[in-house]
This record gives sequence, structure tokens and C-alpha cells, in this order.
Amino acid sequence: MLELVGIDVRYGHKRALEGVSMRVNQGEIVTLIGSNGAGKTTALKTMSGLIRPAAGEIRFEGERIDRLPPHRIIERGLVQVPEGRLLFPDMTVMEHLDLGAHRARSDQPFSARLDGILSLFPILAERRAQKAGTLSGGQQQMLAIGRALMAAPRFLMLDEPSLGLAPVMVDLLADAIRTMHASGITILVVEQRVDLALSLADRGYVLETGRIVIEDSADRLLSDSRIKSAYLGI
Amino acid sequence: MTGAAPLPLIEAVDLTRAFGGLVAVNKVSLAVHTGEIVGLIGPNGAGKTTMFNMLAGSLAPSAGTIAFEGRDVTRAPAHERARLGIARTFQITSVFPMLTTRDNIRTATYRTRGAGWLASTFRTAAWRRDEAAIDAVADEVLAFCDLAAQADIRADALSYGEQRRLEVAIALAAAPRLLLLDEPAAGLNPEEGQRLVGIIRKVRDRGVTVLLVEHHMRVVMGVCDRIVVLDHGARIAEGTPQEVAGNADVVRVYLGREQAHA
Amino acid sequence: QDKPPVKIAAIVPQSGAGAFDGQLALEGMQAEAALVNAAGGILGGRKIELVVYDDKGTPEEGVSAARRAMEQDKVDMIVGGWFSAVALSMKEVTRDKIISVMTSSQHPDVTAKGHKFLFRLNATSNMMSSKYGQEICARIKPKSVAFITINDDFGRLEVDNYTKLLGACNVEIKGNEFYNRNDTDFTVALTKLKSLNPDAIYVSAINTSQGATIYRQARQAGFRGTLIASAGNMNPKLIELAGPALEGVYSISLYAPDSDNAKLKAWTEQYGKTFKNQPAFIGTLGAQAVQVLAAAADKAGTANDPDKIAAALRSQTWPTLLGEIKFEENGQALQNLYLIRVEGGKIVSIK
Amino acid sequence: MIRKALPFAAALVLALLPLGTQSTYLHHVMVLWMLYALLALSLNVIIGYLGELSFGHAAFFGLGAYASAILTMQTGVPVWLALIAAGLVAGLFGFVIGYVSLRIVGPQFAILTLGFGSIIYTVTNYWDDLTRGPMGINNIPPVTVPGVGPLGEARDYYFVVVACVLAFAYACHALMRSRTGRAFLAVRENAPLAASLGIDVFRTKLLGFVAATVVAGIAGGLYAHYLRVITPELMSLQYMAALIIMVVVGGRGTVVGPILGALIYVVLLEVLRAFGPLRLIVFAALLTGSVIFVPHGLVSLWRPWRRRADPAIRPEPAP
Amino acid sequence: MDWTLLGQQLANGVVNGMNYVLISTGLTLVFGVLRVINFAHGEFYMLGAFLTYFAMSALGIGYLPAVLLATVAVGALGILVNRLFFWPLRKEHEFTVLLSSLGLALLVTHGAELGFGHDPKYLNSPFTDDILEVGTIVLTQQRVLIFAAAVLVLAATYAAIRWTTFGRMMRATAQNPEGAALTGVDIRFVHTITFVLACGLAGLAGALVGPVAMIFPTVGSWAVLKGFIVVILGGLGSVPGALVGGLTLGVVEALAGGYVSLGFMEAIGYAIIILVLLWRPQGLFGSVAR
Ligand SMILES: Nc1ncnc2c1ncn2[C@@H]1O[C@H](COP(=O)(O)OP(=O)(O)OP(=O)(O)O)[C@@H](O)[C@H]1O
Ligand SMILES: Nc1ncnc2c1ncn2[C@@H]1O[C@H](COP(=O)(O)OP(=O)(O)OP(=O)(O)O)[C@@H](O)[C@H]1O
Ligand SMILES: CC(C)C[C@H](N)C(=O)O
Ligand SMILES: [Mg+2]
Ligand SMILES: [Mg+2]
Repeated sequence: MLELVGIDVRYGHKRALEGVSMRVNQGEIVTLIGSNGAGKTTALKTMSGLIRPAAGEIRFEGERIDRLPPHRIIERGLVQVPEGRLLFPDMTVMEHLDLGAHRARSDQPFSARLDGILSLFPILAERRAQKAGTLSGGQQQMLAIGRALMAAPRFLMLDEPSLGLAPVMVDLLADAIRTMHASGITILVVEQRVDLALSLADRGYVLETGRIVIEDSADRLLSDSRIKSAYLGI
Repeated sequence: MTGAAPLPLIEAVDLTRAFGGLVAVNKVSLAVHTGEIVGLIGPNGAGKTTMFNMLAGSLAPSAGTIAFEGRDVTRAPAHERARLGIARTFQITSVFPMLTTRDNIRTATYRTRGAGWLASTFRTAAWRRDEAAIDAVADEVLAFCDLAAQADIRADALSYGEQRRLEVAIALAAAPRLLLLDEPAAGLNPEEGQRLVGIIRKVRDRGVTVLLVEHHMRVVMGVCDRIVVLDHGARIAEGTPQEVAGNADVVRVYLGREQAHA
Repeated sequence: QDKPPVKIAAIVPQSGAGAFDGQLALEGMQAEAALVNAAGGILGGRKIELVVYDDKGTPEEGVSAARRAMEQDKVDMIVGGWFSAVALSMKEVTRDKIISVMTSSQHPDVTAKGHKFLFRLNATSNMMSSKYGQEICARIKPKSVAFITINDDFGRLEVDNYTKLLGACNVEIKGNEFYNRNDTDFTVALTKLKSLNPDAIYVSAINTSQGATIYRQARQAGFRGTLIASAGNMNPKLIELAGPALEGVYSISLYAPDSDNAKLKAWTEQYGKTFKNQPAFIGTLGAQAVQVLAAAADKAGTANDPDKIAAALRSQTWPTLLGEIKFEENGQALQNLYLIRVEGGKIVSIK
Repeated sequence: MIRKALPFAAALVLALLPLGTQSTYLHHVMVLWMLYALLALSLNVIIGYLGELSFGHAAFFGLGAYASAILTMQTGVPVWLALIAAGLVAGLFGFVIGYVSLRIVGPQFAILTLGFGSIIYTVTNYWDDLTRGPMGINNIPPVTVPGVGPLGEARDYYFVVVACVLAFAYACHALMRSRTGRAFLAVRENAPLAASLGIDVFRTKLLGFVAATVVAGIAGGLYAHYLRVITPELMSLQYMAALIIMVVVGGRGTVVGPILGALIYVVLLEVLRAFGPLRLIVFAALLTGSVIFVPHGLVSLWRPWRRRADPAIRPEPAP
Repeated sequence: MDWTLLGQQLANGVVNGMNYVLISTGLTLVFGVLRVINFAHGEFYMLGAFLTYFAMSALGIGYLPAVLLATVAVGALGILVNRLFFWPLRKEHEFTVLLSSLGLALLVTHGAELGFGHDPKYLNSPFTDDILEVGTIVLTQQRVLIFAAAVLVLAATYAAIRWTTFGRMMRATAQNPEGAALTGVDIRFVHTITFVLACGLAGLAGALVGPVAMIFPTVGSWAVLKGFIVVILGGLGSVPGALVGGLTLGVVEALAGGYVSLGFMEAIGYAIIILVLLWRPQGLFGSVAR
């Protein structure tokens, strides 16, 4: 469904990604693992069109998208939950959800999606009219996820979705990801809770200083000793 | 050290904060003693960050008092508390974006080190000594927090996890006596989280007292002497990590399945 | 034809609030220089070259421009000082160094505290107001008057003078409002003046656009009494802009467009050939400056010996496009003043 | 090695610049350059180090100029004393204005300073008895050096002003290497974090603001005794805009930037005289061009040459 | 107390305030999106006035069609201006963008001086000289027209921002451009439309207010300053703020000019603004969190 071929990304003269190739097939959950600064966020931003690759191609359902602006990419159903939330501090919770939906192409009506999100994160329903800037850290993270889901993604990219969530919420999130997956959404997740990510995913890629170094099924990665020592702290 | 009731380093009594109709923190009392590592946990929106903001002085409490070493600091502005030795990190990443990593850390030595403008104009011996000392602190903290490779990169070019580490580095460079850490492990993987545990322990061994907000149970359970649990702005439990992990309320409102790992 | 040109600095406002008036002034000089050059130039065939500087209507810039003219471009003579404030400062840098002709500025101090190479063409405010004051008392005969004046040395002096002069012939002074050089709306002030119910409002304006706005807005505010225009402010553009509001309004000027002076006719014709603006008072002063300087240089036989030229200028009466002109010892010019009036959209002189 | 020697060489060249030409007019331009450089450097403390925009800086320049002129002319104090007084008067106003407005940041602060600046301008314009209103003050006495006499020549005056500029530039340079300077940047970059490190944000800002106004006042005094004529237009918005142009085009937050900016401003306007009526258009075009193509100021062109690690990395723009 | 005079001055103030409102609405929009004060805003005001003038004199059309034409033309110019002067700098520091707008302002002013000449022009509206007397209060029809137009324009702009998705897109772009892009907002489109709106509004203001006084290439600098003050007074990015701020400034100035001194009118206006800001730093309608 999504395919990266030989992607290079530079910040100034610093290379953040070098020859990254990966693919995510329809209906899969794939995870991208790497330590801080490996380039995971850079990879996701490149797929969303926020950053232009210096070389390489990105194809979504066979069509090149690496030259498209972000809103065109979102229209195709490729939606990202960004790292660091990127909310609009002066806008209310409802305004975020409304805006999240404005490019959605979906058979599911707005209200159905809204209900789904509000039942996943009931606190958002309670705080409909609160400004995002005054939400607690975890509440903001929920709003960021909710906003992305309002766009009716067919392919969802999650950049550290568990960030700032309490353990109970992480459980709920994991369940939600499984449910979304079951409903046909393809998912690419970047997660520092590598154990969690691998338990959700079918396959995983390991990124180190801008290069893909390992690609394997999630089960095998979980038992890989390199992964265990470098990312699981075992 | 064995006084009957040693004076807590920081003590909050009946601290309350309301935002409009919402009471984010409701009559919470909390005391942290010198040399302790105390964890503050609770579900999202429980009031942990609000509590921190009041302790550090960036938010005025609606009611209640805060004392640092027995001195009332309830109304003292943030910078004055910092001068007493309270350093903090922020939940939403907060660094000096346009300065390099090293300069971020050098700036953080403000409280304890550095000669003023006149000394630097005339390049006095004191100034040179101080600058050298600051460089030494910077090098040490950079190494300590694994940021040496990023030393000359602007902070806004760091990855998220690197910025989180930089925040801890800044707080450390301030040579605090009380360190308030708001989710320092957010964005770190379990292995990095374990390293953070090591860092916090080392910091404590130098005599720094730590109050920690964190959702990563392995970090919290691994490092805290004592844990306080908040829910809906109120204190619902307190005790050793084992006691808290075994508390049914805590499991229900907060830990969920994690309890197994803890 | 390779004789070096005689360089005359033209220091005029080219930007800021006085830009348009500066343009009129410069055009006047250019038209006259063209006439002189077409007639073979001066000093046996040397052409006049105008070197133009922008003083932005401010003293600081005027001083800088004068320095550049003297020190860098080595001009022979300077013409400038359209605004009193500029003239008062500029004369200090040119003091005893170079022939400087100040043009429309009216402040008495320009010549009262001038220097041996300094000349000024326009009549002083005091000279103007004593004549205009008489005319106002004799012809317009208002019972009471209120002023709206620009807040600068020119405006302040006007109020002082007319308060005295008109008071002497029993005109009641009802009030005064100062405005600033960059103001564009005068409704509030005019409303206030109107509420004092004066017979006449005296408008002291130094730039065309503010002048036009004041006349119009006075009528728009419902004032139906007499309007009196300050000296030197009347020009065809003003009439065009202010429209009917100016009809019948008096002013006083060195320039009467309906005069039959041959030099004036030649200049007017030349001006019309080159420029699309109507000739105006401020332009005639520029022309007059070029005219007397050219003639005096010819007479002195030099373009850059200030002592000789100054002596020449003081030595005789000069026939110019505005009629005969004569310089007093302090450099102040004495020339005809006309009472003028707008009639049928034209400026006519009243005999 | 070269890196170390370069500033000294540059300072030396700057100090001896007028010896390179006989033209008194060029000397005059050089003096203006240095006066503006001093002023721009002082504004840079606010814009570049504290990160706040002040639209009132020209007013402090004007205050200094008036204070010095009035003192020397009406009370006969010696000029050097009046220059110090100019700094103090401007600094006093800076303290009061800064004290009431520095708790407010961003565009609101800019407007507050604009407001205060305009009020000072208006009062200067109307307080005829003291300031002679819009006609300004002329015949201000020149700076007199004991034993040398009055500094009538631009070239001599240049040495006085260049000394001030170099001293202040060095002071700024030293500031940035001190605890105080680091506090300035901390406040600019992230005020809450700065406070959490023990920096008194308000006092730090006030300190910088007052220092900047003191220097602006001295620059005003130097200007008054050099040009020997001042009017309230010194405090006008045009001056303000010119100053901002100098600081930002040169490179805000650097020491060389404002000096360079002042040079560009003064010299460009001279050079462009060749374009006649197109002068200001060409100037504006060059200005916008430089902003768009060199957004970090002209000094940033220098950096790659020095092959320092490129600190100014911006995320690739989204398409 | 002379009540007639007071009434008249209040009326002057309100009408003048509406001029300010008209000018500052566009400025506040651009600020809302770019977080930058656009110094060139006044130049679009100036262009609006001049284009109306030339449309009337060169094309021989009437005043009102000329106003419409000028508004549309200046609005369209917004596309170009955004593309050349603002869009490329969207990630730069606000001072840099500010300077770009300053450069643009100089470019347009001096270009206009060259192109249109220094001579002031009178934009001849059929409504300028006709006086409308309401009771004892005297106003020209033009001023009434300005008032009415401002009310209409303001209501429309407010509605558009408050209740449409586009308004939400604008606010989102202002508060977090990257977040907005990831939410599917076409940032470039938002920028462009904002500029079109802002320039159009400035042009309209110029076309309507032009006839009240004379027009010349530097009229814009006056307009942008007043606009700037009103925007801050009312609260950055807030349209109702622009309304209240503009009216407040107009009335305060009229009363200060009418009862204290014309020369100190502006200074007193500033003094009031300073007091308001010290009391409410975010402006009358600004929000606290930024
Ligand atoms: N704007 C930028 N300018 C320069 N370098 C950058 C920029 N953004 C990121 N980098 C660098 O690129 C590298 C990859 O960063 P990225 O944010 O993609 O890492 P990441 O894998 O997401 O890390 P984390 O887990 O900490 O979020 C890092 O070394 C970072 O320092
Ligand atoms: N300025 C504010 N205005 C209104 N409500 C606020 C404000 N700040 C915080 N709140 C609310 O107060 C409650 C406590 O917030 P706080 O940030 O302290 O939570 P927290 O315990 O740190 O949660 P998290 O783990 O998600 O970071 C939340 O419900 C939040 O929405
Ligand atoms: C153009 C003139 C009206 C100038 C005015 N007389 C002055 O002295 O400033
Ligand atoms: Mg990342
Ligand atoms: Mg929190």
C-alpha cells in the first residue's frame, strides 16, 4: 500500500535518512523502531509530505506522493498522529475534531466517527469546550489521536502515540489500534515502548542513524537478542 | 540525621488549585525529605503537572501553603524558588531552541556560577576561572546525559527524545537541591528509560532530592522510595512501590494491565 | 562648448509632506535654468547645472544636503530653505562659506541672524502680516476670527502676529488650533472652531495637501463663514483640490499670475512646455533665485567668489519675473506684495 | 589564529578609516555611519538579545540629543558632562518606561513603546519654551577636547565616535560571554524555563532595556553636538524604521551585524544618488531582496566561509 | 457644557473610528495568520484610493463601480504580494517578516511616488461635499457611507471567520502551521486567501476614506500606524476587537482633540492605549493564552 524506495533526507548538510526503503502492505500493522535521533519522525514527516526527500520515491497505492503537499496526501487517506501533538492551543477540543474531519472522505458519517472517538476518550467529551492549550499532557495526546482519526484514515501513522498516557490509557490505546486494524485500517506505528509496538505489529523495521538495519516479523524481532538489549532494556 | 521529625525539604499543605469550576488539585498535602526520591503518579488530568507548577512557582495556588526548608514560599516567584535550589523539567518539552545543546547547559548554570558583565569585559581571573568551571560542568552533564555528540547542534534540531534528555541535562546543570521531573522518560525506549533510572539514582547520591512524575512504571517502580497517587486532584494512595502497585484503587484507575509488569 | 557648468545646488523637499511643494519649486528653477541656458548661459557661455538634493523638509537632512553640496559636489551656490525650520539650520552650515539663497521661508530670524553670503527672497512673516493684516481689516472686515495653524515656527509666528494686528482693528480673536505636519483629518478641530461661531477662519497651511483638506473639511463641517488663506499658500493645484471651498478666498503673495511682466510670461511659457503642473508661487521663487544668481554672477564675473557675488547682489535693483527686487544689507529682499483672491477658479490680483 | 586576529584588524581599520581619504564629505558620512552604528548596536540589545521589538528607541536617541543640547546651551555645562547626562536622562526615561511596560511582551510591548515614544515626541514638539518645538535647536556647541579645542572637523569627530562604537561593541561581545549575557538569551529564548533556572526575567529585561536606552541617549548627545542641529523629527517613525532595518539587515543578535547594517544604510543611500529619482525604489528593492534571500542578516553570509557547524538548520519547508 | 458640540464630536469620533475599523480589520487578519504586523498594509489602502481615482478619471466610470473595481484589483494583488514577500519567509523569525513588509511598503510608496507623482489628488466622490444634518449633528454623506460599509464588511468578515471551516483553518494555521498541515489544511491557500481578504479590505478602506482628505503616495503610513494601534488595543487577531478598538480610538481622539488640544490628540490616544494595555495586556478582546 505504501512504499518507500531509497529515501534520502537532509537537514542542511546533515543526513537524517539514507537510502531508506520500506513497505507497508494493505491491512498490516508495521512498526518502526529506533533509538532517539535515529530518524523515525523524519521518516513519518516525509511520508506525510511535511519534508521533501532529497532522493528516492514514495508511492501510495502505486502513485507517487513525494511531491504532493500534505493536504493532498491526507485526502488520500494517509493520516499522521504527529509527535509532540501539534495542537492549536487557542482552539477548543470540538474545533480540533471538526477541523480534523474537514478533508475526510468516508462513508461513515461525521457523527459516527465523533461518537467513536468520544467513547474511546470520554474525557474529550467532557472537555468539548476547553481550549487545547489548557488540557493536561495526556489529554492533549488523546486529542491529537482523536483529531487524526476524524480524518477517516485508511492508512494511519502514529508517532509515539502512547506518549504521556497513563498505563490504563495505553491499554485502551492498544485495544483501539487493534480495533482499527480489524476495521481495515493499515497502520504504521513508531513507538518507544518497543514491547508494546512489537506485540501489536505484524512486522517491524529497525532504523539506526538514518538507515534500515533490520527488517523482520514482529515475533522474531521480539526474540532477537540485539533488539532485546538495545531497545527493551532486558 | 536521626532527628525525631526531620524538617522536610519541601512541604505542601492542603494545596488547592481551581480553573474556573474545575478543581485540578484539591487539598493535597505532600512532604519530601532530603535525599528521597518520591514518585507522583495518577491518571491523565489527575493534577500532577498542576501540582508541579505550584511547587515550582509558575502557578499560584488557590489555597494552601508551600514551605521549602521550613520557609514559606507560597507567594515566591519561580525565579526566587529556583535560587533556593528548586529545578524542574516541563512536561511539554521546554529548551532554549536557538542555542546549541552546550549553550543550553551553560546557560543553566546561572544559579551557581558565572561572572557578570564587568568581569567578562576586563577578563578578570575570576571570570576565566568561572568560564572554565562552566565548561567543565557542561562537559560533565553532556556526557552524563549522553548528549556529547549533539553538543554543537541547535536545540530545535534535536529529535524529541534528545530534547527530553537535554531538559534533564539543563535541570541537572542548575545544581539543584530539589529536582522536579515531569515525565522525563516520555519518548525514551525501555533501555533508555533504564539509563535514566541510573542517572536519577546517581543524582540522588549526590544529595539531590527528586520528585518524579512519570507514566513509565518500570522507571517509577525502579527508582522511587515512596509513591504518591493522585486522582481527580485528590490523593488516593501513598506508600512504597510494592504497596502502591498492590492497591486495588490504583490498579483500577491507573495501572490497568501494567500491574503485571510492575 | 567645454566650459565647465556653473553648479547651483537645489535643496528641496522631495519626499515627506512637502514633496509636492518641493517639486513645484524645483520645476520653477529648472524652467528658469533652461531659459538662461538657451540664451547662452552666463559668464560667457557657461551653462547652469542644477544639482538636486532632497531635504525631506527636515533641518537635519537640509544640513546634510548642504554639506554634501559644498564639500563633495563643490557647487558654486546654494538655493534652498523652502521651509523656515530648514532654512534656520541650513544657514549655520553655509555661514560665511557659500552664497545661499533662501526662498519661501518666512521666519524673520533667517535674515535677522543671517550671514554675509545669505539672501532670502520671500517677505518675512512680519512684513507679510502687517500688509495682510491691513487688508483683512479693510476689505474682509470680519468681526471675529479663529485660527487653524500649523504647529511650527511659521504657524506660531502667524498666530502671534495676527492676534496683535487684528486685535488692533477690533477683530475679536475667538481661538486657535494647532495641527501637526502629518495630520490628515481636521474635522475635530474645525468642529471646535465652528462652535465658537467666528466670522472667519484663518487657515495657515504650508503644504498643498493639508491646505486643500482643511478648506474642504471646513465646509463639510458646516462652516459657512469666510475663509482666509495664509500667505504663500495659494496655488492652482490647491484650487483644483479644494474646489468650491476656495472660491472667493483671499491670500497674499509675491506672485500675481495675471501680471504682465515679460520675464514672467517667458518663464510661464517655458514652464508650460516642460511640466504638467500649473506654475505656482513657490516655483516663481525658485525661478527668481536662479535669475538673480545668474545675473549677479555675470556682473561679478565669477561663479564661485562669494564675496564678489554678494557685493554684486547688494549693489543694485534686479528686474525679475516677479518685478523689481532689491536686497537689504542683511540679505532680505524687498519686493512687491499682492493681495490675491480666487475668482472663478483663478487667482487674480486685487488692485 | 586568523580568527583571533581578525577582530583586532577590523577594529584597527575602522579606527583609521578617515585617514584613507581627504574628502571632508566622506568623513561626514563616516561619522554618520558610526553614530548610527552606535544607535543600532544599542537597539540590538533589545531586538537581538532580549528578543523584543521596541518602536520607541528613537525617542531615547532624541531625549539624549535634547538633554545634551539644552544642558550645554542653557546651563553651560561642559559638553562631555552633558553627554553623560544625556545617557542618564535617556536611561531614566528608559527605566520608567521599561518598568511599566516590560511585563508585557511581543507586539503589545512594541505598541507600548510606540505609545511612549509618540508621547515624548509630541511633548518635545509642543514644549516650545524648552525645546523650541518643531523648529528645533540649532547652533549647538561642538564637542571640545581640552587642549585641542573644538572638534569642528568631521575627521576629528570620527575618532571620538569610533572609540565609542568600538568600546560598546566590545562591551556587547563581552556581555555575551558573561552570566548576564546568557541570562539575556535565556529570557529571549524561553522565559518560563529561564525563570525556572533562577533568572529574574523582568529584571533581566529591564537591565538590558535601560542599558540600551542609556547608550541611545549618549548616541543622541553625540549626534546633537556633531550635527549641531536637532528637531523632534529625530524621534519620528522614519528613524525608527531605519534603525530596525540596520539591525535586522545586518544581523540581529550579533555585534558586527548592526555596524554593518548602519554602513549599508548610510552608504547605500549615498551611492544610490546616482539613480536619481529611482534611488529610494532601488533601495527598497535591495532591502526586500536582502531580507528574502539573506533572512538571517548579512553576517550570516560570513558563517559558511568560516566553516563553523551550521547552527541555523531549518526544517525543509513543506511544499 | 455645550451638548451640541459634544454630540458632534462624538459623532466625528465614531465615524472616524469606523475608518480605523475598516483599516485594521485586514491588518488583524494577516496578523492572525502570520503573527506579523504587515507594515505594507497602509500601502494597499493607498493603492485602493489611487486605483479608484484612476478608474474614475481614466475609465470614466462612476465612484461606486470604481470602488468595487479597486477593491477587487487590490485584493488580487494580495496573491502576488503573498507569493513574493511573505510566503517564502513563513518559517523565518517574525522580525524578518516584519522587515520584508517594511521593504514592500517602501517599494510601493516610492513606486507610487514615481508612477503617480507627488502631487496630491482629490478623489472625487459624489457624497463628499453633501452634508447630512441629523438633528444638530452635521455629517457628510461620505462619512455615513463609510460607517455603513464598515458595519457590513465587519459583520461579513466576522461571520466568515467565526462560523466557517475556513475561519477555523485560518486560526489553526496561525496557531500551529505544521499541525494544521497535518490536519489537511492547505496552508498556502489559507495564506493566499488571507492576503486577498486583507488587501481587499485595505483597498476598500482606501477607496472609501480617500475622498475625506487628499490622497498622495504616502497616505498609507498614517493608515498602518492607526491600524496597528487599533489591532493591539482590540486584541490581536480579533475582529470584534478591531471594531471596539477602532471606535474607542476614534472617540478618544475626538474628545481629546475637541476638549484638550488637537496637537495632543494623538498623544492622549496613546496614553489611553497604554493604560488599557497595562490593565489588559492582551487587548480588549485578545485571549490570554498565546
Ligand atoms: N530541523 C532539524 N534540523 C537539523 N537536524 C534535525 C532536525 N530535525 C531533526 N534533526 C536531526 O535528525 C535526526 C533524526 O531526527 P528524528 O526526529 O527523525 O529522530 P527520531 O528517530 O524521531 O528520534 P526520537 O525518538 O527522539 O523522536 C536527529 O539526529 C536530529 O538531531
Ligand atoms: N489553564 C487551565 N485551564 C483549565 N483547565 C486546566 C488548566 N490547566 C489544567 N487544567 C485541567 O486541570 C486538570 C489537571 O491537569 P494536569 O496538567 O495537572 O494533569 P496531569 O496530572 O499532569 O495529567 P497528565 O498525566 O495527562 O499530564 C486537567 O483536567 C486539565 O484539563
Ligand atoms: C512654502 C511656505 C508656505 C513655507 C513657509 N512660508 C515657511 O516659512 O516655512
Ligand atoms: Mg521522533
Ligand atoms: Mg502532566
